[in-house]
Amino acid sequence: MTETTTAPESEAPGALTTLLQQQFSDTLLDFHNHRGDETVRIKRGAIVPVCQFLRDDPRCKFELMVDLTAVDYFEQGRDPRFEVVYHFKSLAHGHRLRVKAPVPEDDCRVDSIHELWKAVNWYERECWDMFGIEFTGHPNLTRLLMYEQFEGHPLRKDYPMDRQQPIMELREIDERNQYGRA
Amino acid sequence: MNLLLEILSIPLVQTILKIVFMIMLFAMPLGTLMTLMERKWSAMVQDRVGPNRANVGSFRGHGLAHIAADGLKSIFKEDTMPEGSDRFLYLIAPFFGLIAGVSVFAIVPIAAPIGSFTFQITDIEPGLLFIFAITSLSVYGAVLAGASSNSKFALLGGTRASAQMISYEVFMGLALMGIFMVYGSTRVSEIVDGQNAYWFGSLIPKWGILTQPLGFLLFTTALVAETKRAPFDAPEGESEIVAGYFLEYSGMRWSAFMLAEYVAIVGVAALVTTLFFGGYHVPWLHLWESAPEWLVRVLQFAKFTAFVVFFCWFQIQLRWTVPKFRFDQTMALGWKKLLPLSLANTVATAAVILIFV
Amino acid sequence: MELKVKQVQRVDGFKESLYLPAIFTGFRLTVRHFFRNLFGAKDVVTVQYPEEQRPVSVRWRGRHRLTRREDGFLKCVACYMCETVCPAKCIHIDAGDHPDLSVEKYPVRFDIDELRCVFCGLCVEACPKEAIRMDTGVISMAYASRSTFDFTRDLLKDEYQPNEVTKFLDEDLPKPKSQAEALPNSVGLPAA
Amino acid sequence: MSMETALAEPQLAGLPIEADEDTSIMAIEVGPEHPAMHGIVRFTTYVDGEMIVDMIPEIGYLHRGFEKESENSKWIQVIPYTDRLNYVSPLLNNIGYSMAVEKLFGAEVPRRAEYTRVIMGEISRITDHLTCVGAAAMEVGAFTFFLWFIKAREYLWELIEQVSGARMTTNWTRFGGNATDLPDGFLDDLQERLDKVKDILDECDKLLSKNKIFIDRVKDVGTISKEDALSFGFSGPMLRACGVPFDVRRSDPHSVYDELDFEIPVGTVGDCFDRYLVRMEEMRQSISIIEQAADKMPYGPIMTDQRWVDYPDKKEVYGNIEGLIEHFKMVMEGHQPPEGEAYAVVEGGNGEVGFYVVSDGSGDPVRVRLRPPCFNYVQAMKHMTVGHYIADIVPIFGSINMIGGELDR
Amino acid sequence: MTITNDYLPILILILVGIGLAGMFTIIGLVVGPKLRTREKAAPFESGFLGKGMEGYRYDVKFFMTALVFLVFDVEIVFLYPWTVQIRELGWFGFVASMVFISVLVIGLAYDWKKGALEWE
Repeated sequence: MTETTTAPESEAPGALTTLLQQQFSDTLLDFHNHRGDETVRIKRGAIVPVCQFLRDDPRCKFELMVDLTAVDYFEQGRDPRFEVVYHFKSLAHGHRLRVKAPVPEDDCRVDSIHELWKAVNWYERECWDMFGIEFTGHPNLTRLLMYEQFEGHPLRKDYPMDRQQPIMELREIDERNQYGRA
Repeated sequence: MNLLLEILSIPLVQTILKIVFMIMLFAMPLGTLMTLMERKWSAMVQDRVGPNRANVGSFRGHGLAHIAADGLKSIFKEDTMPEGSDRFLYLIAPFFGLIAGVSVFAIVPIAAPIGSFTFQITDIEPGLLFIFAITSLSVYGAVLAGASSNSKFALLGGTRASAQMISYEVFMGLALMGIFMVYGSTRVSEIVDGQNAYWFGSLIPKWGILTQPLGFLLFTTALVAETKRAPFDAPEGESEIVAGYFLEYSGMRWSAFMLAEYVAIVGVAALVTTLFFGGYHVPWLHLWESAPEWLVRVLQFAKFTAFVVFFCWFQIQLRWTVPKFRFDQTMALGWKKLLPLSLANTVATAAVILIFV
Repeated sequence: MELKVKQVQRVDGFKESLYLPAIFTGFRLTVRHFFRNLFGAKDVVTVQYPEEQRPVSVRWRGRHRLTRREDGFLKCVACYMCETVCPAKCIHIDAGDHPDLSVEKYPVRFDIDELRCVFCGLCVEACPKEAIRMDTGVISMAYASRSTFDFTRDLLKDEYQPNEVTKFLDEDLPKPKSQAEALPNSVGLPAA
Repeated sequence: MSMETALAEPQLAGLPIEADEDTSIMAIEVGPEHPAMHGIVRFTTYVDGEMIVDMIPEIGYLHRGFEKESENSKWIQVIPYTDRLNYVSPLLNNIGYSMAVEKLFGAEVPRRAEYTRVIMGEISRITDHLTCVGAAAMEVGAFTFFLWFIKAREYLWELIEQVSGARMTTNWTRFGGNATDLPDGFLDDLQERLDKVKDILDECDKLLSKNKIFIDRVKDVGTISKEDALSFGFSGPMLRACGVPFDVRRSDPHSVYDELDFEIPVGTVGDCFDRYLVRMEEMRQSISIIEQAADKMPYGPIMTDQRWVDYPDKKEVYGNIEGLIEHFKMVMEGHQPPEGEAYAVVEGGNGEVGFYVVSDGSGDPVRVRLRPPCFNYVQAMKHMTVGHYIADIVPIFGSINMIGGELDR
Repeated sequence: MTITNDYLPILILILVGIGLAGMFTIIGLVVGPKLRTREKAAPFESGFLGKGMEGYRYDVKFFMTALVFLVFDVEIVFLYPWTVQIRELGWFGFVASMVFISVLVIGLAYDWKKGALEWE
């Protein structure tokens, strides 16, 4: 089936990977350079220092947090089940980097990096909304795309496509009307 | 026959006939037509066709049937009243706009008088000052509608309308001072007759637009702002506060607001024509001395109507050409630019008159 | 190619602050459009829809159509490819034995729920027999009842009128009387 | 954020004032049923008089589960879904998704296909900008401007229709190429229509760009600094208006953009006026790109000849049994990209449109993720609006070009 | 020329205006359907069941505008007699009015400087 393609493994590490290997040798799990996308997998506990380093170090200088999402490897039976995926882009150097942090199902949490980039706030909320991955330290980890009363996390693979949600009451605007009032 | 003439010579009967003619046969039909023309003309500006689907049998009349269709539609629409609204104020708010819109026509002459019979409903001494009094009445319509609707958007619109309208009233008065000075009167008939004079023999008519060009600009601007039309339609602000002060209105009461707006357009056009474009006076007509009197009246009325229609068109064209001001910009334009300008205009006109006359 | 950067010009000087020049420029444009359209609708682009129809391109993906073979029979061999590839899952096929033995199968039922259809055209690409096409040029389907949208094999009919309830039945399909008559019609086999 | 949370921890919600009986702050719901919200989004706006003191955006009104739906589809079946993401520039989404899957395959796209993709993509970019600028202008009152732009957009959509067979739901790209080649006489028609669009652009430029009323409405409104814009993850015209010449077409060269000559318009201040000007200029640049690409258009195939990347040629399907079986297998099992992950990015109408795809080697995607550019913009709405008037929501929201389908997916 | 002859028409016109609006209202009330629902009766709140304008307070700017208006409008009324009689009053009237107008301008300048005209 894969006549035209080669296996992604056993590729030489890119410059950023090497740098991260030096800096965070004990937290780097593995890396690959598949199709030119530099990717590193790190321990989830180290996500904040790694991201801090990526943002501030002059050799990395990732000004843009492009994307934050997660992947559920439930059907592939992988352990840990989830992987939080960060994409970064540096305008100064023009390079991109993908950082992945595996998250197990039973302890579904990872440190929030909302203080490093302002954009992270909503991405982490969305990720929590969709996958139920908790971002510890996030200021307002509430549902973003789904409504507050939604049950379950729809992008988990074990959330059935045709599941019916309970019907909600017609919503009035009480709570928000009371801004600045006790 | 004699009896009929006798009845017709009673002033009250004459007045009523004039009112019927001015309002029922001139202002209202023109205003109603404007509701359609706004759509048709804007369509032409925007490379569209505009409404043309309503039909009576096979008669479409390029959309004329839409006027009737609109009326019928709003008659059969529910007249809603929002919860918690002040019922009485909500009810009477649409009245003010129509009263103000209709009353403007009281002082507008449409042809030269024949003997003691004037083609003008009433020729009062304060003339234009009366107009200012009446237009300030229409503020109530917007304010009451906004305040009584129990809706935040309506209230915002109402407050905006009140601030904008009273502000523009100030220099609407100031802008006209030049006209008062030049023609030496506030009486409308005298201003119109004053514009029948000519410079350089009978070469250039002494129209208000030529004696008071800046006054014309300022007055037109102020009047457009008074009618709350683009570019001064922040009180309506359909993209930010939805429909402003008449947001909660529906059915016929909404139509009353709309009709008032379009009658006001006609009123503005009539005022501008009267004050700055010689009113009913057809320029250079006095050179044709043998003209029959009736033909002169017909020509005068035709000229007046043509100018009124032109300025209606102008207002509609203006709306579809320019974006609209933000509310605070409307206010800043009024107080910081137009007010000093109209003051300067007044002073300069006075000085010029005193030096050259 | 190197990175070329162009700074946009923010024009906001004295001339603009007078308001009137720009308004007059605008007036010139809008009035020109107004008069061009007042006398002869020269710039009007509106299509008066029911009377006048916009010409659609030949590639327009409109309502589906089932094609026929030369003998008038359905080309479709009920291979289920379109049903599989359809992202909206709006095609339902039941296969049956074809009277022409060389063809093996034909669709006894071929239903398309046009209300579900997203008009992506993947079924046309998947079809190995050119049996389904979307080249009817029908740009809008608006019928009074929901059931009208459940298109069955009537699509085959050359002049399909969805408001008529007549269905295209199996009896309407041409039937070869014998095997000997059937075989020559098939492609790839020598005539008997 | 619910109000209880906000009141309990005001510093987290960024409350500007303390909870107090005597404030004159009023909540106004702007959206979802609001004329200025031309995507569905809710802004609970807190105003003091007419001044906005706080704003809570709430999104998700158009959430259709694109990602969940994609994961339950085959790879090829996702392409029609991508039309519905940014529905005013569907071709760019098609291209982005196809590029991501091609990256998984490691497939090469023929040069003619790349050039047609550039032409069609740039047409889509123009339609996107036309919609955005036109709608934003309409909401500050310039209705004529909007309808002239819509007229121009119609000319371009008819072009798209000629090529792809639909105006908006294009479903045009495939893995390794495009579904259809340009029809005969297309390039002449293209040039004719581009000239018309250029005329309309010039006309509209005259109508609005120097009109002080418009300038007043957009100048110094919704300003965002370069640093904040980067931190908020801005991209596309929004970031360029802040003066950062970041354009995916140049920074991550894809397709044949490195053979084409164009300028990247940048602004200085980063307000609505700059965004308007940048978009207007970008449309002109796009027209120039299209003209260059049409000149350089090579002849050749429009689909890759690598096997298993796309269906075999129709000739083979009709002609021989191997082709038919291969076709059957690919339809029934779906395209099967090798195991791996890829992130492909295109410069969409309003910024970096990224597709992150994960494959386990089977016919069903493990993950299809769209990185929506306007997600970040809506997130920054509070940052951009606080301190402005209610009326300023309109130009600011218009300038961020929120597309509901893309934002909520 | 009596008060009656001059101003009666205006009264009639006002009555005509009231009559028109009243006709509109009555037609709407009589002919239009009445199907009140909770959603329909609620004031517009962008799609939510709103609570109306409870808690709204006018911006103080509106009162400022009203004050400024009051001053200017009343003072401008004093100018009208001068404008009509400008030729009769001559330069003396001009100078007198200039004094008056300069008071106005000073007032305007004061308001401007104090920020009463800023809508901040």
